[in-house]
Amino acid sequence: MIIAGVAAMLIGIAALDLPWLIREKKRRELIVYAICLAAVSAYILLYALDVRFVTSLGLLHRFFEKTLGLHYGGFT
Amino acid sequence: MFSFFKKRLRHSQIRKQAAEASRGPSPKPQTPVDASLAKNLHGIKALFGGSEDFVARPFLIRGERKAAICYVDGLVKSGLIHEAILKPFMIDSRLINDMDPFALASMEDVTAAFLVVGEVRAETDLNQAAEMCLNGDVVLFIDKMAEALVVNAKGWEKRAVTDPQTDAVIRGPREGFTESLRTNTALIRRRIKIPELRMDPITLGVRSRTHLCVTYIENVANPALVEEVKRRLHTIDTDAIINSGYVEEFIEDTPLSLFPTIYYTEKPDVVAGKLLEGRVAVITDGTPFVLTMPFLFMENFQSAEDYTVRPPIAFVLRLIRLLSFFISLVTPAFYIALTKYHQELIPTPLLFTMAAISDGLPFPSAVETAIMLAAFELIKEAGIRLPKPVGQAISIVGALVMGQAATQAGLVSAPVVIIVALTAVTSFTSPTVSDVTTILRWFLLVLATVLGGLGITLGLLTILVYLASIKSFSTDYLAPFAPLQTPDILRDTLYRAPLWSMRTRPASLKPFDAIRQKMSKPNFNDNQRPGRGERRR
Amino acid sequence: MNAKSRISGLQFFTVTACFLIGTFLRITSITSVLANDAWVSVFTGAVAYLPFLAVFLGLVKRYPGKSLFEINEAVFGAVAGRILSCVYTYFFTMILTTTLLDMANFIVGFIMPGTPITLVLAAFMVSCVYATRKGLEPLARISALLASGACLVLVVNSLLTVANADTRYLFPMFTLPFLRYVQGTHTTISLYFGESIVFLTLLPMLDTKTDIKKPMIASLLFAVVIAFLAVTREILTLGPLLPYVARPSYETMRIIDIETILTRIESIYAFIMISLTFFKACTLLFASASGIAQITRIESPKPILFPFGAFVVVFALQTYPIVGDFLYWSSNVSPFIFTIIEFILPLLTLLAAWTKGFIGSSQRLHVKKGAVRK
Amino acid sequence: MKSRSFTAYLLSGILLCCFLLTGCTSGAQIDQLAIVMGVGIDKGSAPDNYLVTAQIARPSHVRTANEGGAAQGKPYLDIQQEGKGISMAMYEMMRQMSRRAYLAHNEVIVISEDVAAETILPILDYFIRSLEAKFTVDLVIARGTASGLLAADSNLEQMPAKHLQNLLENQVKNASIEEMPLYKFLSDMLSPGIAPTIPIMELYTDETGIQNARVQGAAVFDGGTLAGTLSAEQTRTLQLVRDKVKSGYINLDAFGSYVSLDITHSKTSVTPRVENGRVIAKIRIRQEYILIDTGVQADITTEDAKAQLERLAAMRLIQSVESLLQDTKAQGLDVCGFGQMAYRKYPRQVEALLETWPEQYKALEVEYDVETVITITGSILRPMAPKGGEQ
Repeated sequence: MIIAGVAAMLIGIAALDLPWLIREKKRRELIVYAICLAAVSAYILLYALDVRFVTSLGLLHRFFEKTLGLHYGGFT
Repeated sequence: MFSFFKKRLRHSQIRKQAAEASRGPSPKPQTPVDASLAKNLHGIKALFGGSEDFVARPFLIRGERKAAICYVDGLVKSGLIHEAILKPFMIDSRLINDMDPFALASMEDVTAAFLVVGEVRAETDLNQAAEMCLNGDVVLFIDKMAEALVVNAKGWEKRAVTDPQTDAVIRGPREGFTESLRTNTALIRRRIKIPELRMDPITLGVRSRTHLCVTYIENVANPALVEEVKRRLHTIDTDAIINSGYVEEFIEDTPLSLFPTIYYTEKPDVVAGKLLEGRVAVITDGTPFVLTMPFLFMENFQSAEDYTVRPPIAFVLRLIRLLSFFISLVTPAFYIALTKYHQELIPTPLLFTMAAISDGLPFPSAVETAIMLAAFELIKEAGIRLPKPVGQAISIVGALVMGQAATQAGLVSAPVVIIVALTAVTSFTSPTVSDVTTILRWFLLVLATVLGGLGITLGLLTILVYLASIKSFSTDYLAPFAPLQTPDILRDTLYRAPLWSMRTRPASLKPFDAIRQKMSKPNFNDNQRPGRGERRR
Repeated sequence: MNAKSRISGLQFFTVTACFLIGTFLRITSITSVLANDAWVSVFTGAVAYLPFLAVFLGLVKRYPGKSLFEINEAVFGAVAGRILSCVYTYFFTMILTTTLLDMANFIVGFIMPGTPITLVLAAFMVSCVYATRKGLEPLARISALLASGACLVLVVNSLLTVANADTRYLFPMFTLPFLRYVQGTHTTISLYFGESIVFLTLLPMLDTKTDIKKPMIASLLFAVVIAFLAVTREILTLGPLLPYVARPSYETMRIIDIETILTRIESIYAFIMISLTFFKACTLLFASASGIAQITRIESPKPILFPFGAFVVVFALQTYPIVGDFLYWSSNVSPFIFTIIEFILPLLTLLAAWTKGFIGSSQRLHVKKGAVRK
Repeated sequence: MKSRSFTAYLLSGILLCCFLLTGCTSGAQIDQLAIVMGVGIDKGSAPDNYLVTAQIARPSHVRTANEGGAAQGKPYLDIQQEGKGISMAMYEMMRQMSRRAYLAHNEVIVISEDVAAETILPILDYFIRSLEAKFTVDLVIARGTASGLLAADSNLEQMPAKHLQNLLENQVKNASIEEMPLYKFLSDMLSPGIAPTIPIMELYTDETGIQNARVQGAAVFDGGTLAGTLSAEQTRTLQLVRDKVKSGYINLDAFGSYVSLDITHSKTSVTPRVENGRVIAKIRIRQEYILIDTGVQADITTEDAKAQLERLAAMRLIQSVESLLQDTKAQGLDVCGFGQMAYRKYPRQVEALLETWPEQYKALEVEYDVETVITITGSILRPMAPKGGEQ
């Protein structure tokens, strides 16, 4: 629940710049805006439904460790 | 949701047009001074509409030529009018036998022969003449002469130069500015006796016509800075400038910011010091507070006394002021963070006392501190606003009630009262910053309640970044520290270097002429070693 | 962000120094690998970083005053350049996420157990975005304050712990298997020194032709000294406990026990660390935002900062919910990822730039030859 | 853009604050904490069970500086709970308390002898992992039950836990014991070639019938289990070898009566070396004394008398170190850490020896180089003797 609340707040603050962007008709910023907000809401949705999925960093980690075998022996 | 934005956009446009339409009274058309005296008098009386203190006195020059003087009673030195204007025209002109009043063709002959007054100026426009009356001048009309003569006879009741209330000083000059512009400029002139000290006049306020004076030292202050100040002053197009606070708000860099970027002071020696450092001052007629700009964050903690007291003590005084600013900002928040999140920081015996006390307390420490802080603000405001005797009583009663009764009644715990008292005392050390801390304190309080130590750190970092981003007249607000001009840090911020070592002016103000003095360490007592002595001279 | 905000050479030094101190004071992966020889890896790391530095300075000399993304496009043309910039931006976001996660786990794990991690990340991100929206110049200005504050704290802490220090813990030296020293050096190069690739994105903010060679090397040396001081302090106080402790710089603070007042002051030390992480996060946020701005051709990255911040917070929460995986990743797998991006890609860019330069100059030579012959 | 950004900050500030107010955070008011001052650990009934005694301070009963008097009754409260492992015991204990047990101000951990006989590692493991516990908490081994020791009421301090801690600190000041905080014990235990020691305390009933506590030598550990004990005298010599002696005194029988020398300066340095597969340690001790008290009437400030006293003092030092070594060699416990010192100096050669260090320690050879100097004989030059004395 907390994560949804906090993310909603972050989007709320992000929306503050919208009126200015719309008035200045900054096409590209609005696209970037949309992508970011879409990604955030997607994450929240999945988190709310507690669907565990692997993010890009996780993929990179698995790729480097399993396929390339490039890792130290985990001395810690 | 989208319509809401659209409505907001349209609304702001409408408001803008409305502001354009109802512009204030446009300046009156030019009405030339007429040759006939009667018409002139009628015209000027119409302007003043029969207000009781406007005097128009007709008289005869040498008993033959008609003339009249107009002035506002109370603004002029009546003695001067009788001696210097009326007497020569009416009496002395009779003694000169071959004097023909009608031979005076223009005001030049009048000023050349008759008037003994110092400052005179010819004037051709009636409205302008009327305005001169309001400034305390006397306007002379002579029949069959198409111009008026404005004679400077200013002299109204002025407050004497008294001991200033704010930033009192134990050792240092006791003179404070007064409401009259001329006295203030005189006070500064007496401290900087060089012609390069410029006093450029500006009149602002469509209805108040207040006189302002931009003061700077020609080859010291940065010309760009002077230009910038004048440009900003000219942009002011408002109804009235009652006191320097108005000017400050109109021309400061960050209108909505908590931190002041323009300094105001009542002491001429402080203004003189700042002018010599390369700053610009604006003196407003009608207020004893002179504005100096640009103003940096460190100046909050500098006071006039630092330059008269010996350097090490000055360092201690400044350290106390800086620390007390920080303490009054952070203590309430830190107390809450300590009791709520980081109990292990409290030494054990203190923890027992606090635990013992806070057993029967109704409020959690956060709410408790908030209540006490609000109460303290209440009492402080009441203490200031009431006249002197009643004010004292209020603050004493307030302190007693807040302190003793609340603790004994078990409403509030003793540590909270101590913390609030500490915050109160430390917030008064530097006046210009005390109002800033009252607001920021609440901001940090909330953050501390929610996030504890982390909240305070983030709050302080945000404030630091905000301070670093402000500019006061294109000089960085945290000048010697943030952009790291190290020679300045050692000289005049925390540690006030001895006066003989301050060779250059602060670099952050980009002064025109940076060299302040060429002195070196005065050593007068090792003259018995001639070799060293000679070489130095 | 606006064009006229300029940073002077000295400020560049303080920015880089502050960034590097923020990174170096949290050397956990080295101490867990090389127990009491960790200080060696600081020096071997510094020496091994020199080729990195040469590539870095070579790129700067060839394209002065240009940011990393502009260099990519200058060398590889619009499309390929932008793809490379995408990789770099992703890399910067990755460092940003790992720093935030590292800090958040530290706070939630050590100082304020029980606070939900989202709260910490969100509050941190809001203040970071606020600071970055103000542009990089205010940050550059306060970097001097933060850096000197950090050094002061480090010195004071070292003095406090000197009472419990025991020089005999330094011995026996060099008794660990050689592979561990390789891992130590590799981690130092990639995780700590290599992160200075971020400074390539700050170059357009610099005054026109200020030479950045001197401040860059000065700040690296400064960081090495600070790192050495921090690591030796930890070795001297913790001794054999060092490899078993999760956060050595934090644990050394817990050993201070002077009278009854100066005990348990480690949370104050932690907050100083947080302000350094704040500075580092702002710089990284600025770097990745200007990367996105460069790729999508918007003039100033200011408006997209808030949504991007929100994205990073959620991304951080999602990648490593379990602290254990994160610690394992950061000490064992990340060195390889970082080295590739920090060393091999810039090397390729430099080589490409040289070959382009070579072809270019050979044509000019050709023409000249041609002219001479005619 | 300018005005727009200000409203953005304001709103973000307010949003942040009002939203976060609802967040449940880890804050706990002071009156929701049970401040644990001391922890005692005894053997539980079943194996692997521990009987944990937590001494909790009752703030309102503690006599503090503020003028309100402390309520009647003991300022502390002992709560006992048995459980499988420390955490279970603590968890059970919390179920019966109105407040959360707060370990941050815990001064001392008392472990009973029979628990130490098995192993104390699981106990220390709990305390070092816990984030609240102090890293520098002192360890004490109780002869008999730990809860008994914690209940020993003291005349000077308000709480037994505080009393035990101050007692320890006082002993350290006159160099008769070494305070063993948690982190030092673990680092000694982890490094090969040294057997860490923890002070032992025991209860005794003094003449007025009150149960009081006193320090009685030290317990020697071999990797977490109790392996042997040292007497009070031996622990003082151990301090000497570990160069921890700041002050102290030596009592010699010379010239027919006693002579007491006060140690003003003491420096010990141990230099191990390896010869044909065996470790030889060279102990160099340099001490300076002041003659503070003597029963001898004769003038003992003459040169040869002083030389004789110095020789006696040197002999006493060597004997004490020898007796310490004989005892510890019998049990094969390298208390002074010669193995560690040797390993640090010559890691290659000594590494092999360390595997079987208890046996190697038995074959350890020690050379002495003791230098004792009597500087002055207090404020008077010659002992005052009545007129006609036989000077």
